[in-house]
This record gives sequence, C-alpha cells and structure tokens, in this order.
Amino acid sequence: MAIMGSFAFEEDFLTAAKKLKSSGFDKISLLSPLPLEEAQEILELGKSPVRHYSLAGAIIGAISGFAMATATALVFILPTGGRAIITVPPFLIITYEMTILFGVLFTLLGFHFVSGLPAWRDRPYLSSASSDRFVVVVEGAAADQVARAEAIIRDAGADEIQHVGEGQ
Amino acid sequence: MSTFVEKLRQYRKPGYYDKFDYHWTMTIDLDRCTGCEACMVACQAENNLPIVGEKRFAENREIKWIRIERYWEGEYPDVKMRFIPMLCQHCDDAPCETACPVFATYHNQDGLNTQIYNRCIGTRTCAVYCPYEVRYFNWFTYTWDEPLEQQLNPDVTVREKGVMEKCTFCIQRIRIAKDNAKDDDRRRVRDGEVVPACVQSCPTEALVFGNSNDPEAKVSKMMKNPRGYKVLEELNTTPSIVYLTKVHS
Amino acid sequence: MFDHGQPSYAEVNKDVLSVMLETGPKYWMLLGTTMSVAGICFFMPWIYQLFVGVGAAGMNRNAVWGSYLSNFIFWIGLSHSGTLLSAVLHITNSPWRKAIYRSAEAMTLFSLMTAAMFVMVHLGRVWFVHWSFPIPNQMGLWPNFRSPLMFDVMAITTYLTASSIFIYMGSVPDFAAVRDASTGLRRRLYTIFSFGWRGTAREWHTLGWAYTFFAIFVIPLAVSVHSIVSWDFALSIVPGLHHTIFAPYFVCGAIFSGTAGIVTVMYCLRKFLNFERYIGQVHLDSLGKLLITLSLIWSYINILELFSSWYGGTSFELEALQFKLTGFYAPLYWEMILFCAFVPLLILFKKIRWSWNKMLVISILINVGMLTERFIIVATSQPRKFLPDAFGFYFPSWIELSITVGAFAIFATLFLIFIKWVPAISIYEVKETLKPLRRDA
Amino acid sequence: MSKISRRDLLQYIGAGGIGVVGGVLYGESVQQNVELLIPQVVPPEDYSPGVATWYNTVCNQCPAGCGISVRIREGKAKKIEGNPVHPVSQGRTCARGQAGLNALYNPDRIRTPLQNVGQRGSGNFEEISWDEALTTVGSRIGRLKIDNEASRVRLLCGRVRGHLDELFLQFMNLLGSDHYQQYDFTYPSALMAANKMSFGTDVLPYYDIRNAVFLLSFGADYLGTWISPVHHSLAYGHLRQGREGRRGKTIQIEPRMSLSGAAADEWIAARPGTEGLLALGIAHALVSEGHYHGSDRDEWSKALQAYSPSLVSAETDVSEDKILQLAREFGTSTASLAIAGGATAAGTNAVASIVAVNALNYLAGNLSQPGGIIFNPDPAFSATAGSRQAGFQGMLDLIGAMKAGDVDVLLVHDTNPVFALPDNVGFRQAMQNVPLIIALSSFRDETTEMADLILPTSTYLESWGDDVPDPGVGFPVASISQPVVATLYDTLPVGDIVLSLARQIGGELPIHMRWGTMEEFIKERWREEYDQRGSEGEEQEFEAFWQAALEAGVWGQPGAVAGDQPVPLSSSMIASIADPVSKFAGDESDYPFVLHPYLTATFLDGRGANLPWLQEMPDPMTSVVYGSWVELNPVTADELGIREGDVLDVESPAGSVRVPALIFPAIRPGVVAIPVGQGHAAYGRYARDRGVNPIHIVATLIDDQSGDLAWAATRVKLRATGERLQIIKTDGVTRTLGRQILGPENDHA
Amino acid sequence: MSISVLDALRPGKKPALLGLVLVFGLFVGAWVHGKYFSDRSPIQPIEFSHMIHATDNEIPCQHCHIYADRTPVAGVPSVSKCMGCHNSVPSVREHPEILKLVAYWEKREPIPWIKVHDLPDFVHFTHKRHIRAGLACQECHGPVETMNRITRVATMRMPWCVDCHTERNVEHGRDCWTCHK
Repeated sequence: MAIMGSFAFEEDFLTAAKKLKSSGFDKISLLSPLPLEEAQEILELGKSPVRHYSLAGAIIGAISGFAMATATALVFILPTGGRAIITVPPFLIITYEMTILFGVLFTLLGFHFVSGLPAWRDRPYLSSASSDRFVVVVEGAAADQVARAEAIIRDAGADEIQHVGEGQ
Repeated sequence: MSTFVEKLRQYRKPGYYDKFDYHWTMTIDLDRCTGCEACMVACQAENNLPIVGEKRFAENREIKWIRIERYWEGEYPDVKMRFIPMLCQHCDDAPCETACPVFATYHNQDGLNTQIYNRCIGTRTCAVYCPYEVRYFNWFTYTWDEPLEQQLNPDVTVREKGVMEKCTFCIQRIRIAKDNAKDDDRRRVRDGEVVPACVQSCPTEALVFGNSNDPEAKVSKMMKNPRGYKVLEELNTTPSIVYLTKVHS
Repeated sequence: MFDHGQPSYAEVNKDVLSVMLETGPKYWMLLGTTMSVAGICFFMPWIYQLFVGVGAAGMNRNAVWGSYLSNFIFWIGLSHSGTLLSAVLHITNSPWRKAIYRSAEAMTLFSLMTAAMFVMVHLGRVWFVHWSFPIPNQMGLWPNFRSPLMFDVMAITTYLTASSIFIYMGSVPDFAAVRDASTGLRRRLYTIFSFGWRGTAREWHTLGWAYTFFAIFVIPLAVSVHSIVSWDFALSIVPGLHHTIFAPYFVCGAIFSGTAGIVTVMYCLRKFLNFERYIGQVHLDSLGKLLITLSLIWSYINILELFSSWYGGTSFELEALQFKLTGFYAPLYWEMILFCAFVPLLILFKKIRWSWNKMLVISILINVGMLTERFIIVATSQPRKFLPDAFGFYFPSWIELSITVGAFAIFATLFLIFIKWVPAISIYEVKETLKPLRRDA
Repeated sequence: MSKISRRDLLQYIGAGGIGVVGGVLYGESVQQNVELLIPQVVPPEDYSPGVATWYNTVCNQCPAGCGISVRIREGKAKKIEGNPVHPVSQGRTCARGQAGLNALYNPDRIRTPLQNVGQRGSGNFEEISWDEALTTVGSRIGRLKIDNEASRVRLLCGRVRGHLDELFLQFMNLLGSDHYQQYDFTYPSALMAANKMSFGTDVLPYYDIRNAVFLLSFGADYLGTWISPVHHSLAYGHLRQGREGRRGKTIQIEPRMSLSGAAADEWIAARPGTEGLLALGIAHALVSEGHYHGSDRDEWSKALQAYSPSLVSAETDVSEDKILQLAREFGTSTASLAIAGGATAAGTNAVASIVAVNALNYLAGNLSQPGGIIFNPDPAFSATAGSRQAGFQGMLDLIGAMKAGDVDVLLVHDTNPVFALPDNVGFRQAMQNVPLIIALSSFRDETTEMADLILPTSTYLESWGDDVPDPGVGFPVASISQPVVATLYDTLPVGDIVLSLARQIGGELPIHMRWGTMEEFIKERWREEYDQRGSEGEEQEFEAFWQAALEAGVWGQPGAVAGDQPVPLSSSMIASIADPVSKFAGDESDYPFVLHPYLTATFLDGRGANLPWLQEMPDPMTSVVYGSWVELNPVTADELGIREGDVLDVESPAGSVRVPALIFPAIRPGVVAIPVGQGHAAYGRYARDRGVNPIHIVATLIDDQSGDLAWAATRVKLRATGERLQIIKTDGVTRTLGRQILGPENDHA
Repeated sequence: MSISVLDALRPGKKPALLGLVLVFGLFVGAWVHGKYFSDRSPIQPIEFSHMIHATDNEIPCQHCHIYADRTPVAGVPSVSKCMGCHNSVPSVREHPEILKLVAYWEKREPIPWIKVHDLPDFVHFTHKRHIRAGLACQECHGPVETMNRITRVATMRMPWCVDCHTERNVEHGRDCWTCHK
C-alpha cells in the first residue's frame, strides 16, 4: 500500500516531507523535476558512497595501466630507439589515461549501484513529476498509518492524492 | 637530484647492441664517391623497388632506398659539387622506431633497423620522425610491365600500397650468409662474405660494409679513420653509417 | 538572466521537448542535405582513396603527413571546449553554464568522432587499424606503448568514453521527461534510456555526486588529450615542431577554437530552435570574455614560439621559421595571426560582444584561423627537415579538400540527429536557475 | 515466456540456419585461393630450387667490355654484378650494366620476325615466320650474288668485336662485298688517329689512372662515359684513397662540369675549343720552366715557342699563373697522366688537341711507366675491328651511295644512325632509296623502324659470343659471353642469323661457314687460338681450358709482358704538333652560345633510353629524370631573364630543338649544354617522345684528320618561347645552408 | 503508465534472441567450414598415397623430396622421378592412377599438384635449416606416412611458427627478420 501526493509548490511539498519524516514514516521518496538540496537534507543523505567507487576505479586503473604497458612490452621484447624495454616516462602517460578511464567507468558503476537504477520493476510514479509536479510517495505504511499519512499530505496542500497497490 | 638524473639516463643504453654477434655497419668514403649512382640501380634491382613512372616522379613520390644527395659549394668559376649517398642509417637510437605504434619497425639484435612490411599500418610517423628522410611510403600498389616482373628477386617481397619501406642492408643477403655460416658451423659470417647490393656494385669501392663488433673487420678499421663523421650526429641518433669526408686540397 | 521573462517549469519542458517531438519538413531537408554532402564529399573520395591508395591525397616523399592530420587536430581541438568547459563550470558552478552545456558536450562528442574518422582516412592500411589497440591476439604481439601514437589511441578512446558517459548521465533526468511527454515506441525507448528514472531525492543526490566526479575526471583528461596530440609533433625532432611549448599551445588553441565553436552553435540553437529565452546575453557576454582571454594567451604562446626558435639560431630552426613567415604559406600564416590574435580583440567592445551576429562572424573567423594554424603546422615544418636536398613541398589534392569539407557535413549531420534524440538544453538544470514559484506569487 | 510456440521454434531454427550458411560462406570467402605445385618433368642436372646460381658473361651496354656475372633463380635472371675475376670490371658494375636486365625483360622487345606492311617508316609491321624471313633475305641477296652485284649489299653494325666481327667479315667477303662497316657514335676515332700520329699505334693504350698521382683530364669524362668508366672508377678510387698517405690529385678541363669534373680537385672551364691550346701552353711551360730534361729539349722549345703561357692564357681564358702551376705540378709529380676526350675530342681540332695532350705525356716522361700510358699488345684477336669504323666521313659516303642508288640491300645491326647522326645529313631520307633494308635488332629503334624486314636478335644475355676489351688492360685478355637464360621469344642470336643466312644464300658460303651455331663457331675459334698459343695438346686439355674459361667468363695472361713497346719518335711527335683551335659553325654575332652536347653516364649515346631503371635514375649532376634540359650558367640566365623550366628554342645553323632551361652553376657563361640520349621518336614506351636529341641540330663540321664529326663545334642562339615545363628532378635545395652534412672541414691529404 | 525498464525491454526479447541464435550459427558455420570444407586436404590430380609409398614401401621422405636438406624448398619429385620407379613396378602399371601418371609423362607435362602447405610471399622459410636442426618432417607435416590423401595438420600461421620457436628457444627465433622478408 503506497500513497502518492503531488504538489504544485515546492514549499508545501517540503513541509509535507518534513512532517511525514518527523511522524515516523521512513519509507518516503520525494520526487521532484529538479534536484532539491532541502529534500536531500530531509532524508539525511550525507556524502554519497559513489566517491569510493571513483577512488577504487582510479587506483585499479593506475595499476592496470602500468601493468599493461609493462607486461605487453615484456611478452614480445622488441627494443626501439635505444630505449629500455620498460621505459617509465611514456608508460606513465598510459597509466594516467587508464587511471581516468577506469575512474570514470567505476563511477558509472557506482552510480548504478547506489541509485538502484536501472529500475527493472515498476514503481509508484506520476508522469508530471518530470515536468512541474512535486510528488511525495509513502511506501510500506501499515494499514492503520495510511490515513495519518494521507492527512499529513492533504494538510500540506497536496492537490492530488493517489493510493497505489505496491509491486504491480 | 643527481641520482634522479642517473635514473633517467639509464633508460638509454649506449652500446646495447655490442653484446651480440653482429653490429652491421657501413662506411662511405666521400673522397671515393663519384656520384655515379650505380648503387641506386643496384638497390632497385636487388630489392624489387617499383618502376614508378614519370608522373610519380613529378609528384615527388619516387622510391629509392639509397639516393645520392647533391650539394653545390661556391659559385662559378670556383664551384664544387659534393655528393653524399643517403640511405637508412640504421641508428641505434632511431627516432623512427619509437614512433611506430605497432612495432612494424624496431631494432634487432644485429643492430639493424628493421621494417616489417606486413605489420605496417601506414601511419607514416616513422617517416616524419626520421631526420634522414630515407623512409619511403607506398602511395600506390605498383605493377611491372610484363615481362619485367620476371626479374623480381624472390628473396624480397613486393610491398603493397599503404606500407612504409626502406633500406634493410639487404637482409636477404645477410640471411643467406648466416645460413651458409651455420652450414659449416661458423659462429659468425666471414668479413666480406655479405655485402649489400649497393656496396657490391660501387665502382670506386667507396662503400664498405661489415660487422663492427668484429675488430678485425675492414669496416671496423675504416671507422677509425680520422676523416670519419656521422651525418647529423648532433641529433644523437647514433647512426650505424660512418661517412669519411671528402679531402679538400 | 532571461531576456524575455521567466518561463514556468511546464513551459520549459514544452519549449525544449517541442524541438524533439515536433519535426517539420525543413528539418528533413536540412538533414538530407548534410547527409548527402557528407556522402559525396567525404565518403566517396575516401572509398576511392581506399582503392587506389593514400596517393590519392597530395602527400609525397618529403611530406608524408598532410591535411588529414591537420583536420584531425582541428576537430580534436573543437572538441575541447564542450566537455572541459562544462566540467570546469560545473565544479565552479557558474549558473550560465546550465543552458548551454548539453549542446556544448554534444559538440565535443561529435567533433571527437569526426576526428577519429580522420585518423582512419589518414592511415595507409586502415583495415589493420585494430593492431593499434591492446587486443589479446594469437601472435602475442601488442602495440608499442612507447609510441606517441599509442598515447593518442589511449587518450582519445578514454576521452570518447568519458565524454559520452558525461553527456549521457547529464541527460538521464531529461530522458525521463521525454518519456513522460511521449507515448508508444518512443516512450518505451526513453524508459530504457532513463533507466526508469523517477527523480527521487536519492537519485538526484547520487547523480549529483557521480556527475561531479565525472567532471573532476574529465578536466585533467581533456588537458592531457590535446597535450598528447601535440606530442605527436613535438616528440619528433623536426625543426619547428620540436618545442616544449607545444602542449600548452595546443591545449590553449583547442579551448580557444572550441569556445568559438560553442558561440557558433549557440547562435544556431538560438536562431533555429528558438531558445532565445534560455540562451541570452549573459552567455554571449561570458563566452566573449573567455574568448578574449584565450586569444591573448594564444598570441603570447605564438610569440614565445617564434622568439625561442629565432633565438636558438640553428640553421634548422631559422630555416623553418623563415619559411613559415615568408615562404609559400606565409599568407596563410598571417591570415591566421589576423583572425586569431587581432580579430578577437574586437570583442573588447561591448557593442560587438553583445551582438549575436557580430559574434557569430568573429567566432567563425577564429575557427577558420585555427584550421589554418593546424594546416601550417603540418605543411611548413615536416616537408623541410634536416637535409636540404630532401626538402619538399606539400599541397593538398582535391580529394583532401573535399574530405575536409565533408567532415563539416558529418558533424552537422550528427548534430541534427542529436537534437532530435536528446533535449538540446538541460531541462532540469534550467529549472534550477528559475526562481521556484510560490503560493503568494 | 514458459514454452515456445512452434512458430517461434521455426523462426529460431531459421535464424540458426541462416547463421550457419553465412558462416560457411564467410569461411569460403576468406580462404586463400589454391596455388599449384608444378614439378619439373625432367630436372636439369644443375637445378636446385630456391638457390641462386651465377653465370659469367660480357656486358654489352657500352663498348668497355666489362665482365659480368648474372644471378639466376629458377631459370630467370635476377641481378647483374661485376665479374670478380674479370680484369676490366673486377667485380663492379655501373648503373647501365645493371640495367641490362631491363633490356632482357624489356616489354618492348621484338618477339618475332616482322615484315613492314604499308609505307616505310610508318611502323606498321606484321609477324612472319623465320623461314619466310630468311628465305626472302636469302633469295634476294643470293640473286645479287649470282649477278655479281653483291657489292650492292651493305652491312652496317654497331661496335662489334671478337669473333662476331670476324663472322660478319667472312660473310661479306664470301658474298663478295667489301662494304662491311661499323658506326658507333662513342667510338674515339680522333683518339685513335692522334695516337697513330703520336705513337704509331693502332690499338688504344692503357691509361694507368690507378697509379697516377696527378691526373690532368682534357674533357674526358673518364668516370662517366669515356672508354671504360667502371675500370676508371676503380682506378680513381685507388688514386684517391688506395695508397696510404698519398692521395692522387685530379684536374678537369672542360666547359661544363661532368661527373669527373665534380670529382676533380680543380675544374677549369677553358674557352671551348681551346683545350688543346692549353695543353700546348702547359707543354711550353714544362719545357721553359725546366721540368723537361730530354735530349730533344731544344726541338721541343722551338716547336712550342708559339704557345707561350701568356698568349695561350689570352686565348684560353685561363690565367697564366694557373697554366704555370699546372705545368709545375704536372712536371714534378712522380706519376702524372694527361688524357683527352669528350668535347676536347669533338672539335674541328680534335686530333691536334689530343696530339698536344700526348705531347704532354711524352714531356712528363710517363710513356710505358706505371701511372702513365701503357701500350697494349695487339688484342688476342679481332685486332682490326677498329679499322671497320666508318666514322662520320664513312657515313657520309654511305649516305651518298644510298642516295645514288648504289645500295640494294642494307643490313643494319645494333646501331642507330637515324638517331645518332645530325638531321641534315639525311640518313633517313637516303634510306628511302634502298630497296631492301633488313634490321637485325632486339628493339624497334628509329633505324629499325625504317626497315622492311626485322630479324629479331636475342639479347647478349641469351647469346653466345666473345669479346676483347678495347682498350685492353696492358696484357692479353679475352672474354666469353654465354647465354645465361633460355631465349625468351622467337629470336635468334645475331651470329646464328648470319650463319643461317649463309646457308640460305648457298654457294660457297655454307661450305666455308659450316658451323651450325655461333657456339660451335666460337668454340672452334677458341680452340685454334688455344693451339696457336703453343700449348699443343690433345682434346682433353682444351676441354678443360674451355670449361675453365666458361666458368671464369674470361681468359687472360696477366704475366705476359705487353707486346713490343713502340718507342714514340719525338721527331714525329714534334712534327705532328699543329695549332689546335677549333672552328665553330655559325658566327658569334647571331649565334652567341656554344652548344655543348654531352654523353650522359645514364644513356650514353641514347642506347640506354629504353631501360626504365635508367630513365628513373636521376641524372648524376642535376637529378633530373625522364626528359631533356638545356643547362645555362646562372649569370647568363639572369641576363636573359630565364628561370628554370622556361622552354627555350635552341637554334643552330643546322636546326633547332625545344627544351626547358635548367640553371646549372658549373657551366661556363656563353656555353649551353644539352645531354645526349633522350629525344627518341621510337625505341619503346620508356624512350619514345621524351626530351630532345641535340645531335640532330649539330652542324656537320668535320675534323679532317680523323674524318669524325666535330659534334662540339656548333654555335646556337636561344629564344624563350614563353611556355613553361616542369623539369622533373629529385633534388630539393642543393645548398647545405651551412649545415654540417658533408662533415667537418678537414684536409688529410 | 509503467516506467519499468523490464516492461520496456520485454517486446525486444525475441528479436534479441533471434539475433543471438544467428550469431551463434555464424560461428558454428565458420567452424564447420574450417573443419570439413577447407583446403586442408584438396583432391589431387592423381590420387597419390603417401601411405603406400612411405609406409608400405618404406620409401624415406627425402628419396623423393630430394632438396629438403639442401635448399630452402623441399621440392616435389619430377615426373621423370616417378616414372623412374614405376617403369620397374609392373604390378601396378595398369592401375588407373598410374595410367594418369603415364599420360602426363607421355605428354611431357608436369603434374599440377595442388599446394597444401603454402606460406605467404612475405615469409622466408627454409627447409634446410629446419631439417639440419634435427626436426622430423612429421613435426610440421604431421603423420604424412599414414595419409592416403595429404592433409595439412598445422595452421602454418605466425602463432604456430612463433610458439615452436619459443618453446625450443631458437636463437633470435622471435626476431621478426628471422622469418619476415
């Protein structure tokens, strides 16, 4: 059982969100057409773990970069230009590029893991949420709590409220 | 600081190729060279260089692994003409080698600057990096008017369009010489047993070819000549070809 | 910020999406033209060249590099503002970025692709190009990572990957918007493109962080890419190319031409997609100022280059210098100086800086100048190296010229396709710049 | 999702099937096409695949007679190199020699006998069989023989030596015609005549450049074209750097710098036509400065008094000091040698000039000395070949005879007078009066094109023959040339053609010329030579000798002292001194420039022009390929406002040619030079319609003493046509721009 | 309306599967071709059997391939060589394949054998070196003596050469100019 309330005004939406949070609804998602600092504060999302992925990627990239350059130089030894087989300066450039490449790829990975996208299953949503509507979704509310949640939302000034069965 | 400098230095190894059997080297005595260009034709015959035709020459697209460069000195009446044969210098520290992304050119244990035609993808970087401009690109696939193709040397492949080519010090001859040496269990080929086509043909014996790792070889002795110098030495490519200057009297 | 009054959120969606959802015959005609030009001017000559050999181009024994490479550098350069600028501005979060960065990044992507095309065109045996990628193979042979060209391969592939991810992630929320505004197949496609985006606080939060990190990665990457491109030349010992200043020179030049490119693109977006509301004076103004700065740096480096090679006083450098300044291609050189060093100074005048038409002209002139610069770099130094007897001369053949033209058509085609598939302006970031409407308003 | 419907299943199977078929097709498309493995039916005994074998024979690209060895792989000629044991080439070759393979495998070779159809010279030929061809010729000549009209048969050859010459001679004699002549533009008639006068020899002496210390060359491009370039180059190398610490010096005196001029330490551009005078000036100085101590010193000074350096200096435009200096060095050097050739030997004063040069050698006392002039013994055989050289005068007579209709049958072999004679002597027109012209030739050059009947000859790499290098190398030498590859086409070696003609004609010819093939003939003659030379022995011995000779490709007697040295009588030498100043055709006022046509090391007199390798070999001095040019001194060019590539009309009293200008730093102002060799109207795809032929505009002045054409004695005027033509050259900038390319300046002598 | 990615993907499932099957098919096809239809074992103009010659009659390889240890190429026996023996082998004279041979011989024509072991033009290979290095013919050519129709067992491609050179660590065996020309 999930409740969706859509707001025309950002401020109402936020107040609703605050109230719900304070009155113990923790499975709420706040849909907005644009990123809202406040909303994120309400849900107390701190630093995102994505940054760990980035770091890991960068490190792995650096190592594998230099490793690749060195290893490939060693499997078939062909000296060029009187330089050593393992010539560090040019290999550093390869390392540099690989660092960035893997950094980016891992960040992408991180994004998917953390955000839970792509979302395979359908989820409660109002298509106007991508245009000019602010939507509060309360999920996993016990049957007795539903009314309360609905009340909070309506009080906050939602101009439309829907009940959606979950997992359809 | 100094240790760091040391570290950077050790990436270049002077004399890296001395530990092997051969370091093929050529000396060119400009005091003997008369610019007769027998070497050019000899090379063309030996290495299947294409007959490119007048149009290609006009476009400056000829292929001559060895060419004679001409330089005038002074003005009439005290004008002098200086010839200098220019071919791949087989540099120990060749700029072209590092340039190739696919190892089509590299330095082998005989001190030769190799060119593996069918590995080449035709970026032409080596030709840009080569200060001697002795690398030649196959702008087209060239053909021979029947029956001229019967002359083609079976020991040398015919290059297709899009690959770089250059002097190989007649690797096919070196190969045969080594083969014979192996047959009668000699570690090294004898001095003078192998000569590239240009050296062989030179009517004034201006060109001398041999293994400079062998102190007894004629070429090693020639290299000690006080007239010896290397072209564009200041570029630190350490060429394998030593020129002996013309004597001005 | 908005010249014609502030739109509402819904209007933003409508304005931006209408460009995608409503397609007139004009568009199809335009697309048809660019495509056919690309086909006739770029691909047909190229196919011909594939059959006869690179000899179809004007290159020769002494000038083995030609206009293909100069075009390559040019397009790489053009790619340089988009992503880089967008990333820099994102981190310094300057508001005026938001309206323009999407198309700027698209520019990056497409000019990179065009540049990659030129690598293919340049190669003698393009059918073996895969040998220059580190792909495991039976022969146990790998590319030579000591080669500047391998730096290029790595850098450009990385750059291509990074900037496509960058632009894609930036548009995920807008894909969601498209999804919600459309039905049928398009809706299904965009459902997939948008990963089922809902715009929850958590999603926004993660995207924000990821995006910032992309930006952080992209900035040093972009700098390295053009440095590496410059090293293709600077790491050769060719007189006139073997300069330490080359890397910064190329990077700065790249951003310079890129920024000019953005101005041109902005103009087109504004004119043909009626984004007057979103792309306004403020953008023009900031871009103008940026252009001036860059052109000054560019001129400075140019002077440095001349000065150092003159002061060196070796026959090699001097000859190269002399040929550049007074030789056959001297007119081109001075044209470049005029367009890239002096014309941009006009932007100092507000009157000019604030006029779209004037800026358009200037931006185009700058890019013409930059294209010439790249051509001069290739055509003046490398045919005249160390041995005077081997001095040569290079003049592009008609095939090269036509391919050069065709490349622009390819770019245009890609861009036209882009505006139909991706919102050309970032909807949600524009919304960020709007004052949220209040009940009492 | 759970179960798949039949329809789906079919679709999947379909897709899979298409895939499989596609895969097979792909495999089919990528698989390389089948190659065949062709065995021999019966393997030749010395055959081993993949291994090269070398055969020694004689080069025929120029008259020097170098020994060459040819690399053969699977029965095909791959490479020509010098024959290491041959005393002339000593393992070396020039570019021309290497390009011999282009002659063998030339796409424009004549492959079958050809009969002219339609108008003569139109170049319309149709193929006929050998029998047909031979019977036609045989019957025709046979009839003439029967009517005792055989003297109306004429045979004109190029420079033919060895027993082939004898064969021709015998053929003509038996025929009853004494009109067997040779014409070779490069034949040094003047030199022969002069040596006859000075030394009383009929054989070219051996010029020992190798051991010379001071070499004074009057116009002789001994490194490029003069007599025996490869041998001279070897000698030159030794002269320069062969002796420890003793570097020989060379001086070149010529109006336009040749290869030898470039190699020389000093290049002196004396006024054209006065080189001989200069020689006399030096001689005068030698005597007067007391470098000559002979008993006949006074006679000499008397004879030379008219040529004091001061006077000579005025005439020759060479400073008096220079003359004295040359005299000093020439007189004091331990081994000094003076040679003359090129333009010096092609004025109206040719013989006089060379005599003067010979006088120098005499005065330096280097006759029969190492580093001087060493007199050759009479060649092993064909001693008199030279005497059959028609020379220019002889050709004029021939033309006269043809014009007068005294010639019924003209056999031409290996010579191209239509190309190598001035236009206005009208050889071509004269040929029109000859009822039957038969060309024995491998290529359709200008003369062959005029023939009614072409009997295709095999190239020298497919034929038997022998040769005596001329000049020899100081001791008796003879080389054998043997076929190194099987005959490519339906051609015959020229010797075999003559023999079969003899058979055709019948009468006593086949009785005396009974040999089936050239091979038999050569072998028999060599047996005779072998027996003559004392070593009377049974068959076995000769066979061994023959095999050895074949393998070596050459036979010689290095030990044998050169035959009796003719001691030149100074009196006769003094007597022969004449005023050596050349006359020029056309007077200076309307023809301000002296035309200096020069032989190139590339094409010689044009015989190399059909070889692609030579066409693509940059001219050694100018790096021009494909085509002709006229060389001007930069100053002259500036005065006339001519830039490189301006097309000029070079007009002589005898005609004019259109040729682009080339600014050449090393040519005397007032002289213009055009290379000989290009400008063919026929002669195959590589030579045809390319450049111009300066010989055609040479005025027909003759050096009376040798009867040879004075081809360097023509004046011309230049007119700019306004057209421009790209001169195709491989050089970029030919100045070092102060770069240390030629090495640090130094002077280790 | 649903915003589930899965729902959106579902209709694309079948085409994708079809595509997969197709691609798989391609690989199968290529493999099948390589295995059964390739030129590894072409039909020769004469059904010559190494089995009969090498095993049954115990003729050593180099009795016919005479050049193998002397020159770069092993050499295929000349027609005269074949006849040399078969003239004196009356037992099989009437055998149809032998009659073919005789026909060739009488026409003085070479037998157009189809090349099974073929190397590209840019490769320098010499039998001599390999035989003198003590390799048995079979190491590259497989158990020829058991083949009725000659079949190529090795790929004869670069990796194959390089691997062998590597494991026998041939001196400079991995230098490109050892084999490339």
